[in-house]
Amino acid sequence: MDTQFPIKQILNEDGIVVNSEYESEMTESLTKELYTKMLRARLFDKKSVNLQRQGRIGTYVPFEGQEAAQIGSALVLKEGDWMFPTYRDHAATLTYGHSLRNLFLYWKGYPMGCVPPEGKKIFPPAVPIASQLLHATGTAWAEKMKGTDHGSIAYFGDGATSEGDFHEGLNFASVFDVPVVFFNQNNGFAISVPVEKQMKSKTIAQKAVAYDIPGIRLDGNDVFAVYFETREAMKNARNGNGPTLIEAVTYRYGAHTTADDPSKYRDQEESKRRREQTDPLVRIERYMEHKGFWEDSWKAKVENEITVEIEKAVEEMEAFGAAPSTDMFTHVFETPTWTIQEQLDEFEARAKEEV
Amino acid sequence: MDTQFPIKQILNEDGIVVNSEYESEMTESLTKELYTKMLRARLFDKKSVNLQRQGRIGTYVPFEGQEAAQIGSALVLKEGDWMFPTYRDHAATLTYGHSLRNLFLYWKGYPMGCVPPEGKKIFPPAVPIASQLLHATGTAWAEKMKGTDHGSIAYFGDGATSEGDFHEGLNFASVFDVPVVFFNQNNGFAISVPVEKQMKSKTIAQKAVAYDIPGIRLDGNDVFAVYFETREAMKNARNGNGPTLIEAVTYRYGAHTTADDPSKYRDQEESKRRREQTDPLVRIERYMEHKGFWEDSWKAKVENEITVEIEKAVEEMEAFGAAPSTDMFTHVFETPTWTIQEQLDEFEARAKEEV
Amino acid sequence: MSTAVKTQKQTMVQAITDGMRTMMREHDDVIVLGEDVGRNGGVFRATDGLIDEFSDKRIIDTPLAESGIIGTSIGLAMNGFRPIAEMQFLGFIYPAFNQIMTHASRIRSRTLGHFTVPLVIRAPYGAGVRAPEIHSDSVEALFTHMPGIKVVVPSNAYDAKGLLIASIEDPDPVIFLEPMRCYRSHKLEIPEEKYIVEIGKGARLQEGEDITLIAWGAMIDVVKKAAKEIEESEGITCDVLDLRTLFPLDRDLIAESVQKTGRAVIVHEAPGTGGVGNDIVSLINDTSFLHMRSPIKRVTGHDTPVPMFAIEDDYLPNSDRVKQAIIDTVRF
Amino acid sequence: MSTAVKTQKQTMVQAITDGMRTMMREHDDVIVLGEDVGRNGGVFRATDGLIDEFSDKRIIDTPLAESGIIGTSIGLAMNGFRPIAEMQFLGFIYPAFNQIMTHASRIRSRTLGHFTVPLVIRAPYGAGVRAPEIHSDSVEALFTHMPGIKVVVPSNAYDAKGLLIASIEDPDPVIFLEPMRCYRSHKLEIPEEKYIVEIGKGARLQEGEDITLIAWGAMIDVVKKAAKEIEESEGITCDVLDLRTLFPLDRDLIAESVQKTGRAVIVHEAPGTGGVGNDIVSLINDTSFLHMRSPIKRVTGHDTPVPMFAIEDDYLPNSDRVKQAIIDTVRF
Ligand SMILES: Cc1ncc(C[n+]2csc(CCOP(=O)(O)OP(=O)(O)O)c2C)c(N)n1
Ligand SMILES: Cc1ncc(C[n+]2csc(CCOP(=O)(O)OP(=O)(O)O)c2C)c(N)n1
Ligand SMILES: [Mg+2]
Ligand SMILES: [Mg+2]
Repeated sequence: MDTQFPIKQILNEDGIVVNSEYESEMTESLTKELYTKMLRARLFDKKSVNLQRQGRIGTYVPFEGQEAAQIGSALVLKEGDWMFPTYRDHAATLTYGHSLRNLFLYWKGYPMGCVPPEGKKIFPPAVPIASQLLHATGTAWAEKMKGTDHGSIAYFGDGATSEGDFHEGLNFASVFDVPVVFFNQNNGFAISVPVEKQMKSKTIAQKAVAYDIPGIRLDGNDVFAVYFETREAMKNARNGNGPTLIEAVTYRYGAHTTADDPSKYRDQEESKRRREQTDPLVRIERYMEHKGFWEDSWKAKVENEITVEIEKAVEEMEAFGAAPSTDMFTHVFETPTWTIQEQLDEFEARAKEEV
Repeated sequence: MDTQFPIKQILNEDGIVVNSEYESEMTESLTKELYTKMLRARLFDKKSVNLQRQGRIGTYVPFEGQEAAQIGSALVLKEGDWMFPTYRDHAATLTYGHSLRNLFLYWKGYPMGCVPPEGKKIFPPAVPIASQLLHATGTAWAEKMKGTDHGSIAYFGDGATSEGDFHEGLNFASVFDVPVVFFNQNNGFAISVPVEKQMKSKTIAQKAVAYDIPGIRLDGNDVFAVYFETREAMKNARNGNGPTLIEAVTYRYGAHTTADDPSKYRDQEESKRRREQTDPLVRIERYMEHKGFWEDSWKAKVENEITVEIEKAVEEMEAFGAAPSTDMFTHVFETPTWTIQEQLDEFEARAKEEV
Repeated sequence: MSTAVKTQKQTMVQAITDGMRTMMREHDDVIVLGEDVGRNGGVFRATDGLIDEFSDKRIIDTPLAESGIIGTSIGLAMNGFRPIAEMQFLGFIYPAFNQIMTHASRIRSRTLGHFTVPLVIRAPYGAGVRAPEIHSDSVEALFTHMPGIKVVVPSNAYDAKGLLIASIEDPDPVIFLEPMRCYRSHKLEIPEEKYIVEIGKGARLQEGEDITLIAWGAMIDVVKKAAKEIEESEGITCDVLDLRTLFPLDRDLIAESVQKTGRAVIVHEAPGTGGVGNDIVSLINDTSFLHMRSPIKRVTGHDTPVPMFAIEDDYLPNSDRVKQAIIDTVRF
Repeated sequence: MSTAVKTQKQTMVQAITDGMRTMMREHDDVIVLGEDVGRNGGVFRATDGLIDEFSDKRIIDTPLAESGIIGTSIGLAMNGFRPIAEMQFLGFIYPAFNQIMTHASRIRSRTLGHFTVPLVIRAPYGAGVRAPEIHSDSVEALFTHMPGIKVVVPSNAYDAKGLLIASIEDPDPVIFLEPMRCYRSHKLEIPEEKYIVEIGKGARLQEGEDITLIAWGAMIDVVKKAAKEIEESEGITCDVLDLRTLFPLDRDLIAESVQKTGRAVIVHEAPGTGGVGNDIVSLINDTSFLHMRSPIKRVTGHDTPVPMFAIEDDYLPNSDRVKQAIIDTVRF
């Protein structure tokens, strides 16, 4: 079955174009944009891991190694589209305009961390695995009913394909021809469970057959393959041709979360090898070198700008002050029930006493 | 995709053998056994509809038209296998040895109606749709772990394929190579919703691709196709080759339940046409005529015996007396909690007072 | 009501259809989703005829998947629609539990109001109609315990229409429970126009002095019968409260009544353990401790699954059990 | 305990591993299923090392699907095994709700005992460990209200091992809730051999005269602190009860204590509305009405979702809130 769903590639691991279909669009400007976003995401990720180690934020979920998959796909979205990320998809949400400060606040356990910038249709990380596929289907269905050409993208991992909601989401989307892209990052593991124990099928893409929708398997570390294939899928969706399932084959270098110890369940040499040989940033660097797009000074400048931006966001996070505990009461309903109002009043009275 | 999963047939609608693979096994004795069981099931079904009309049992779920699918598959089971039926699968459960009386009691709303004969591994009808697929997987998995060659069969409808539990059941069974046959009766409708609105896929069999297990589509009104294909699937299962998904394409002639009015949502002419042209009993009658197995006197004798048997079971149902209300309390736990014991005591005290 | 209001005699299920129709005529964003709600008009005919008026664009037959129905309805609700999702029976809501518990009820608070879920979940429920297993579950308490969702239960046609319209207008998720036993048990004069019965407000159905009877949904008829008989036989007069909303409870109504009578009997179908009756006992304990002359009695379903229908009557509270509880309480 | 009993100092999570190991050594039919329970040893290390001793035939990493885990475990339990199914966090049990509600808990009664489900569902739960959303839910009440399943919550390592063994030996389904805050908060001397703490029996942790404090799980530490401080500052002495089992409740223990003190404060993490606290209020109302000198107070989580962890401490009951409730009750 994996022969029916071969892994699509545009750039091979050495940064050589192996499929020239989109070569005319692989311009310096697009390349640099993709690279910049990937670098920004990676630096954000590294910063977050450090902040966690220093106790300035809580447990964090790193995504290093998955930047191409997330950024190639997210860059495809247009204003008005909906994004449903997991806890590991900050490269995607940053690309689509989430605020660095709020992402840091999220991992600091602040309610404000769940709030996207005004007008941005970015849902908070879906904690119950696979539940977001149905929300992506529902919001996209609403766009279809309203007659817009907006759609949704749902991110989810290889582990998520086992949940009933994965199945129900794809089935609803296919039955109602909903403009949604189901973007799977197959990073090889669901915490400790390898994909071979998660499913008997050799690919995730083939699960599309169950719903008679297109299933695409691609090299998730090839940002161009991700970008162009996702763009096609979104175009199809916008044109009323319904959903697509994309399997982006990738790998997470790090732990599942900063509380996890991957050496318990996998060979960490493999991770080292991947980092050295198949890194998505290295690949595009090589491409840029081949094409003459690369300048060390440009990289240094970009990196510097990003670092400044991230440091500023860290400061903003820390300047945010204490999270207001009243947030817990004031948004359960538009108008609090008497129970909640009473609990809020008691809470405030206690807080006053303590001062 | 339906070309990849063509409908397998052994007998065509005129009772002519179109696939001779199993012809040597299609003996008079097997044919008569299948026919007898189908006739018995049909007479049970008609009797039940009548009992419902007379108010002697409650709402009933008819299966007329689906006898071949249920009986061809159930006859494959051996002592020690597990059967997980729906509310519409009494032809299957009767074939595997359920008691007529208890089936009647089930529709009379008696707890005893859920109890299979001693030693018979027949689960009560699964009311929450698709939930039984996981039980079939679990019991079969247990057989595998114990090292027996028993397996399970799970019955479910076209509508059931939409539930998350369908997906989780097939995924678990495939991952752990569990000896279970997922036997789908695609009767065209889930209450009022036609299969074309239930899924975008043209077949149910193709959903097997998602789990890299065999998917078989067959004519569910061809009792031989059902019997031999299910036997192969069970053999595979027993041999450690894991699960199979079978789609038996069939049709229900009647209403979803005796409380349903199918003319609200479908053309009842179609049902009439099917009854005349593709009835599973008629087909095998024709085969028997071609082969010289048919005798009117034999049919009359068999029908008479069945009628007597069914009437006796009706009498037994009615002689059962009132359902003991204490059943509600005494089997919640092996040893009642004090709450339940107290409620039982109060109940019995009230009952005594009323006498 | 002024005599100018046009009314129609309707059963509860007709009033529910009427409530949906009324709101769908006024608001294009109100849509209905569920299993068999379209051409079939629902297994209880609650959506009968709606597809003819509003087309299958707004009355949508879905695949057979409750998590799918609720999950996509959440997406629709976040994006401009006001879905009414029908669960065919409340006993089939469990596959959707995750979507309700972790999303429908939490999205507003999770996003500090950035996204909201104006969703109504309708579900027929309760025992006593000779339905198979699971169809008869009374699990209001699962939802009253779930922060972020309101729980509404009408006991008659008039309240049903008014509460349903209020639920659809509510900016937050509401679970709207429809006691099957009441679907066709009475007809009432129902105003043709739009009206609202406020969520969170119970009703005093009958004034009395000696004891407060508290119930909702299908138990209202049981309680009214008991109240009538006990007055005739014992001269005990009852304040009868129909709560109508189970979260938030109408604290003032309950407290005011029990402070007058000093006694209470609470009646519900669900098992006593974990049932809403316990919340009401707590509410009375919190508000009216010194007024109570005897312990509150609860007459409830047993701590057992609702049994097969041949014996379900012995599961359900009946007026004899209620009368006994009244007598025990008054004579305490 | 005789001095001959060999013991080991263990945290609660170690005692839980020990309980499973003890039973798995004795009984081949005991198996463990769940997400990451195998090589990884569970996200809290509760199954650490078990795969080495018992192999992946008995310590089984499953696909990521809770309904699948419980549904197949039901099948395994009906067919000769005694599965221990781990839910990675209680907040992820909701996808399995249908399987638990309509099957695990009902198969014995549905089949009049023909099929049975000796299943233990283990789940870490509760707030206060800085976990993300949903991970911190305290939804005991969903299960106490579910006929056919027992609900067990240890608060310390000794009870954890003994209750877990009792749960595995129980012929019926048990949900075994593990307060994450207690996993590593204390060490106790734990007998190496098999022992049982009886399901349905609470423990009196401390004797007092003025008021009964009732709690379980992670709230035990909060309540003990409050009891100590209030005795020191006000001279109020408390009877402190650790319920340990939430269904069935230990009625005798509760009744006996409140009849002595005439006052009670109940403390739990879950929202007050629909919480187990209300059942206890009802139980006291039913058994001890005439003994109560003041209204029972409940100190609980709010009627809100457990918030993001930066503010979860203001969601959780703390000893100050408990002390205030004690004072209000005693000075009523
Ligand atoms: C319903 C549910 N069950 C369990 C978990 C705990 N959990 C969090 S992440 C995770 C693994 C997810 O794996 P995958 O889908 O491959 O995504 P990845 O973490 O690799 O990005 C698990 C089991 C959860 N969040 N939700
Ligand atoms: C979880 C759940 N949802 C809804 C129902 C109500 N219901 C009973 S039968 C049925 C249709 C089932 O269709 P299908 O699976 O095709 O089986 P068939 O009735 O055609 O044999 C529905 C929706 C149910 N029993 N369980
Ligand atoms: Mg993964
Ligand atoms: Mg069908």
